[in-house]
Amino acid sequence: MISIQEQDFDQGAEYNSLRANADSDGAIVTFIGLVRDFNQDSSVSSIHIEHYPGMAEKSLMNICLQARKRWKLGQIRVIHRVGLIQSSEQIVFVGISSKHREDAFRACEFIMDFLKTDVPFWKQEGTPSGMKWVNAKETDEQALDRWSK
Amino acid sequence: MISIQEQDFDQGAEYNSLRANADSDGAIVTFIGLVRDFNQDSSVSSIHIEHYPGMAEKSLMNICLQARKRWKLGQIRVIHRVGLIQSSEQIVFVGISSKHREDAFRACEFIMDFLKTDVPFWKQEGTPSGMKWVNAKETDEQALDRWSK
Amino acid sequence: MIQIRFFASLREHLDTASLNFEVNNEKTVADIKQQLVSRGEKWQFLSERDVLCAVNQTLTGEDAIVNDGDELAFFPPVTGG
Amino acid sequence: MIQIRFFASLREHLDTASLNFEVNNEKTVADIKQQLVSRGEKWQFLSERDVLCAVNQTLTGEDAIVNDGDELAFFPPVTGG
Repeated sequence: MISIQEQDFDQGAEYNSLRANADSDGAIVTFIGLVRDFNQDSSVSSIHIEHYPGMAEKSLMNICLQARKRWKLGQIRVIHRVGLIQSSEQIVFVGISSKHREDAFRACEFIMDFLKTDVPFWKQEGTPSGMKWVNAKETDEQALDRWSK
Repeated sequence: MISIQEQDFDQGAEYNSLRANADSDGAIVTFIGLVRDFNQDSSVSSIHIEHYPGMAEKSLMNICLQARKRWKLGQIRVIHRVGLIQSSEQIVFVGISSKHREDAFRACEFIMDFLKTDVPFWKQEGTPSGMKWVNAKETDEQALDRWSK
Repeated sequence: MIQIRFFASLREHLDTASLNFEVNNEKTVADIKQQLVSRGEKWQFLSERDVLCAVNQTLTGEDAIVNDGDELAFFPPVTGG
Repeated sequence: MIQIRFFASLREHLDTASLNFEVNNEKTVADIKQQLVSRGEKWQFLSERDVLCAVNQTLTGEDAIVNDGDELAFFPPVTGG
């Protein structure tokens, strides 16, 4: 259900695996995060992601369990890469199957929102002036507001 | 950008094509609708979808243009199948790339919500007692409320 | 002359996919629907059911004006996706 | 004895990934942080920056009690995804 890994993933294969186990689910939503060419006004050639082994898995599991409590979900699959990742490569995959599309959309976004604020990953960007730690964004904290209603 | 077709689609290939053109977009969201085994309390072995040629394409295009006005989007891809579709096969694909995940999630759900109420497709379900026209769901109309705020 | 098209369960019930219809000027969709309903029993279906209409492939209300050469369509609420 | 771990920019700045720390009972995270800060100049960083903490791999507030054998971690706001 959850993988933290250095190697890249195959989005199509992940989708096929979700679908093969989706049984009576009529909706599948996937989110993929990619390394952007430009971030915080400098040209980014690659990123490096560090994580807190053990805690990262544990907090991702916890977020998925919270999502299962809030919505009726079928399959949940989360992959987050760590280590060196080149520009325009894939970083993160979240895939959800559900009977109803609304539950799948909500859960997928919920997992991404909490992943962004609660799971111990830290990103450095490779810029022309060297590796730089990325600052946390206030907008990521603000995004959580929608889940407290 | 929009295809209405009898043949099945390859989700992974559609995703790869979106990604190849996503340039500086950091987020890709895909939605896939599948034929559910069970709907309206009867066992569904297959469905048949009829459409209004010309108008279906035109109204899908219009929905995508509305989405582009509301959010900053990169690529948009919509596929809807017509004709006979077997149980657990794919019906519809919506894929969106965007700089920010929130825009991609919103636009993908917006397109599905309006596709469900405004685009001239009609579904029949093959049940043990023959083909039956599917009734429109009130919940699909209600889903539109979230976009009028 | 306009073309009127019917889809899905409406087409099946009326046993008609399309017909040509003479319009004199300033007719609304509602006027035309009323004329169809007055054709006989099976056409009652048009006024009894929840029926959507489109003029030239755009959804409209029944107060829309239909002009010579237009394509008018009647169909049940849509159920795609 | 507890283990204290540091991650990302905090680990780099302190030049320390982990250290062992003697606790007598009823210490809070805040107490321990204060003791670290008093170690010298580079440790000021811990109190100047926005620093998150986790006890036994669960995010907590600084009022959390730390017991012998626990794993305590300090790190900057997370930036995954």
